[in-house]
Amino acid sequence: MLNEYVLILVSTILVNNFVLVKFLGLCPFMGVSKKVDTAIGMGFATTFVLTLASLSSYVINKYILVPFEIEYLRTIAFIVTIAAVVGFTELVVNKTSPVLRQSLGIFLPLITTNCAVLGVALLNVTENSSLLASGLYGFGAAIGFSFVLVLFSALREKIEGADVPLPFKGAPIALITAGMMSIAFMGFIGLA
Amino acid sequence: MIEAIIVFSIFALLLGLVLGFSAKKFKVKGNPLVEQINSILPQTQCGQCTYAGCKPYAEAIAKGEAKINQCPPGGQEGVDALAELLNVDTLPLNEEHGETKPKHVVEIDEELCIGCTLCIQACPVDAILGASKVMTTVIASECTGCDLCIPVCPVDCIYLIDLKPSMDEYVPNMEKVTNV
Amino acid sequence: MSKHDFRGGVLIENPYPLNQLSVVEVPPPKKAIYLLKQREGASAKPKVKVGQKVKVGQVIAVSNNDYCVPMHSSISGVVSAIDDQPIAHSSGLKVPSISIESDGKDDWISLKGCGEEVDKCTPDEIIEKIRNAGIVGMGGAGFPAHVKIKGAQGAKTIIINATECDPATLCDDALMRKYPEEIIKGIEVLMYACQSQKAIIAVEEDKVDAIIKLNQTIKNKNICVEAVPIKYSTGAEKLLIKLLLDKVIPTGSFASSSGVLCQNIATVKAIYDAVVIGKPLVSRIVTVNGSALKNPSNYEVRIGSSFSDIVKKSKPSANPHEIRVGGMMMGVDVPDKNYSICKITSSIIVDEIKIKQKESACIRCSKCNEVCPINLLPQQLFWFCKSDNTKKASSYDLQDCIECGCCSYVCPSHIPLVEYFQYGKALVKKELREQELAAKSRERYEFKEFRLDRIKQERDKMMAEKKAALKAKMAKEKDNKAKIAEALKRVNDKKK
Amino acid sequence: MITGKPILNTSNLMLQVIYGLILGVALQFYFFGWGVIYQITLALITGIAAEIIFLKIRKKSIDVIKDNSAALTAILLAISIPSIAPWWIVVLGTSFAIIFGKQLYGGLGSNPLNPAMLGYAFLLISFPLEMTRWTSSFLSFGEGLNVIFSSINIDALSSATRLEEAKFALMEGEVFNPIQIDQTVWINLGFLFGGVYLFYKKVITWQIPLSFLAGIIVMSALLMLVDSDHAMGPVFHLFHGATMLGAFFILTDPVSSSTTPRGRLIFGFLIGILVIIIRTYGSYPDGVAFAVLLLNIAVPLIDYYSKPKVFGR
Repeated sequence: MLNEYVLILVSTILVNNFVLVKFLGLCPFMGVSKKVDTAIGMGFATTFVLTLASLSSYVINKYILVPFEIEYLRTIAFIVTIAAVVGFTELVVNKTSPVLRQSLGIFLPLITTNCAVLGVALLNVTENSSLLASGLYGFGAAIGFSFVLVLFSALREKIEGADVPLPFKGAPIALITAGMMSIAFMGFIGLA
Repeated sequence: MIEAIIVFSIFALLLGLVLGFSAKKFKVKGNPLVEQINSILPQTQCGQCTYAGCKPYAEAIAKGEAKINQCPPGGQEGVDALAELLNVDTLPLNEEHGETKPKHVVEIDEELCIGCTLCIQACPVDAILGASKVMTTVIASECTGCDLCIPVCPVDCIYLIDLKPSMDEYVPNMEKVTNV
Repeated sequence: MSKHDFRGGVLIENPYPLNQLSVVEVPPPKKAIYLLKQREGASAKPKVKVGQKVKVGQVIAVSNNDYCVPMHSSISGVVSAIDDQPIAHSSGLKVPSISIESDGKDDWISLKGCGEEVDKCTPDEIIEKIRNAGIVGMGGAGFPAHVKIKGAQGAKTIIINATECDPATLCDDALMRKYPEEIIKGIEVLMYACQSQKAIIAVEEDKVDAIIKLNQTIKNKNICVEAVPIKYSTGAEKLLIKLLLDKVIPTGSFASSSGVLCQNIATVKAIYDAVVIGKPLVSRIVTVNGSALKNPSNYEVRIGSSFSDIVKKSKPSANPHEIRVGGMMMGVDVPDKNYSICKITSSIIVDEIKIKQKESACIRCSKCNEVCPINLLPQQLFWFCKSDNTKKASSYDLQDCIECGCCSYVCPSHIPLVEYFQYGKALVKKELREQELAAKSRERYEFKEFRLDRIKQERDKMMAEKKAALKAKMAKEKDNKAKIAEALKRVNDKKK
Repeated sequence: MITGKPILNTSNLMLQVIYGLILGVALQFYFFGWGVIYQITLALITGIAAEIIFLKIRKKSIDVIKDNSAALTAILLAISIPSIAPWWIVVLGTSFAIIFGKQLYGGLGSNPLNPAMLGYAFLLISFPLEMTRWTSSFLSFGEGLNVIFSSINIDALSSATRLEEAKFALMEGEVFNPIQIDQTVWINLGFLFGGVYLFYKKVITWQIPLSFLAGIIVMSALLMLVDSDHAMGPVFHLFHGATMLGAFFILTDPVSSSTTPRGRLIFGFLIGILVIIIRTYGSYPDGVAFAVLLLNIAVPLIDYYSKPKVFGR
């Protein structure tokens, strides 16, 4: 049993990393990775949202959608839930850390449309996992996202000082670097 | 069908209630953004941005009314810093608002000054001393180089003085440093 | 000794050994130029006018600022100009100066010192004398000696720094050989002025003659000579304190706060002159050295003499030269010899022009980190200074760099690391300055807004009051008018 | 403390690393024949040509070619790939390594990832078949040419590496003797010797190789204890695969490795652990390349959080 949960975490964080292997959530990955501090903040916000969203979507699926046989509204229901969770997070961040809100900028509300969040919620349902497993799945995916986001932002801070050829400056070299990180993460294939 | 609509409406209503409640609970007063923007602006108070000073400009940026590239004294570096703070793409400095001039102060030719005090009123930082019909003078260390006093002077006795480079403020030239 | 050794540092052999170690005394020059600003900070204001006659030792410039000491004429003659002259500083800028043409007489002002019995003066009087003699740290930093001494009252230990701090500079060695008595007496004066019990003279272990001479001279059992290893950057104050006393002076605080006073040995000699004889600082020993010289030597020269005159005495070759002032490690390259000797000019190095090794990419081999006595990461600092990332550079403690140059010396890629760090530090300073200025203008702007607002409010209030008064008056008048009308009506009615 | 002016300069440093490789390469040649030499030659030509072309396009001085870093990258890549891989493999890999791994970031000193390992991982992912066909027999001058330049059937020549053999054997539950001196062991010893030379020449510091080997020993010993069905033991791991080449020549690439003394210990140790995990449970036979790349990514963070204590702070 415990083994299974560990496996879920290893799988979501490293082997099937949402950003580098499944290519989900690339928008905030590119957008909020200019500075380590911001990336850490975004990591926390996303972890919070993802865990909460996957838990609540599990509850909504099991206790509202299935009993009333309205599974065909699943996507809409999940999006509404996620939007609410993000709205809630935004309010909390506003209150607790205005600096973080500022540095996250538009990307905080944009977690709503982070495909990783909806992806996790939908995948959970199709895999028919338990409440704990879906929570862990969401949590692991978020940790994996935050982990590579922070690593990537530290790399980008360094690359900023490099003499990159002009056509590759900024986003292009960042994308290339992300691709190389993907190559490195291929090494985990087969682990879980 | 009806059932679905009802269930969904209740569901949405519940979420709305939660959000509304937390919006009340986590309410923030004021806009901390203005402070942050204002701290990047150079505080010359020159009004070249078309606002009455740095703070009004900061407020305008925060509201999204003004662009970030309207501050010539801050230079391109200032625009870049604003872009970074606001997490938007940087813009080239808008030349319509003027060019970035080297650091300078003004000086009043005390022989010509007629003591009209117009410049005193124009100075945004109270850096000009004097009274009606007596000689007027600029406190150089307080002058921001906004040049607002120059157009109001009726006898054109205010001049720009370039600040002399000093040993204390010397920044080596990067091209001199690198040896490639 | 070396059990307290600090980490890092490099062992550098002096590339230009001197043929002779005695000091060559140079007669007063024909013309001397005195730079009124010899370090960052305030500059002294001239106290003489063009055409005025001055004697040797006469005060020619003063300042109200306690961090700025007076300047004395080192020759007798006539003030010929007060203008800006270049200073041997990396900026290549000019600073205010006074030029004096000699009358060839070397006429001194009358000197009045405390004599050998120093305890006739109070410590405060001694400190005042040191200030009035214009004494600054002569090792290279030029920090006013009296400020340091005042801050170190009751210091447990006084360290006399005779470690040269540079492989090619030998002026302290020469000084110790020539003036051992004066130095020891100067140390006693310093100990008295600070009320300290102990003094250590730190001399590099290869200066055997100097150590013997000093030991022969010392009669006071509270003064001792310590031979320190000949490792470069030992001369840096905080590192020397670590080496001798095993004390680490925290970043941002002075040695005096840990009960230690550190003074350069040439400064001590100057203190002797000032206090015992009453002679202000008008001369110093300068090492003139380098591969282009036939006869490199130590010269005792008057402050304000020109570089080229002194270099000429060492018989330079006819080729164009590279000139470096202030030591081969921490000095600055200057374009020519048109400078004058400052109080802090310890050495002039004149080299044949070498092909400078081109800088190649930093491969982060971390050789620089291995030799950094402060344990910084020069490879990281370089990366961030180069890309103007002051925030990141500061997070790697750029401000702690003492610019000793060990990193540049060992860099296999020949990167002038220290120059990058000086650049980075200057940028940080500039940013701070701009922030300060902005904060000040902002405050004044906000005050003006507040003031205008207050005036407006007051005026509004006044206007309102006036209006009210007027209204009341008008109402009264109306009332009166009505009364008059009523009276008239009554009269008219009566008439009817 | 350094005595006198150090004689090393950057290009000399790189050259020393190349010298250090000689013994290991000679052993590879002794066992696998001319293929090794062809691969190195091809890689050198491609690598230097790619660098020159890129610099020409950027209108930069091609003097930097003299720093020998492109040559070193090319050689490291060439000796990592199978000596019987077709010619286009090494050409593709080297140009990818030089252009994407190094030049796009602005050349030597700016690349966040180890270019040689990037090229290797790129090849392994894209061409797994060609990249895992090793030979165990000596190829003569002509045979080598034939194998590399014409697409003849080379199945007869190829054989699995000991790492792969071990994995299969353990999977099938067969008996596998981990202590057996074969070609790979000799080659690893060759690189170990070269590493000692580099250490003697002060080209590399002790932290990375030692902590890496420690990581390998600790992790493989741990796996022996908890999961003996899959584990092969420390001795086997130390002398098989690219362990020694990695320890002294790949991990120690100063540009992409951690630069602080403490950071280097963390860097090496974590790579050691990852290598064992990937070798034991992963899909790829050896994990050095991936582990190095993964830790390269983490270097900026490691460096920042492992700053040495500054004097006076």
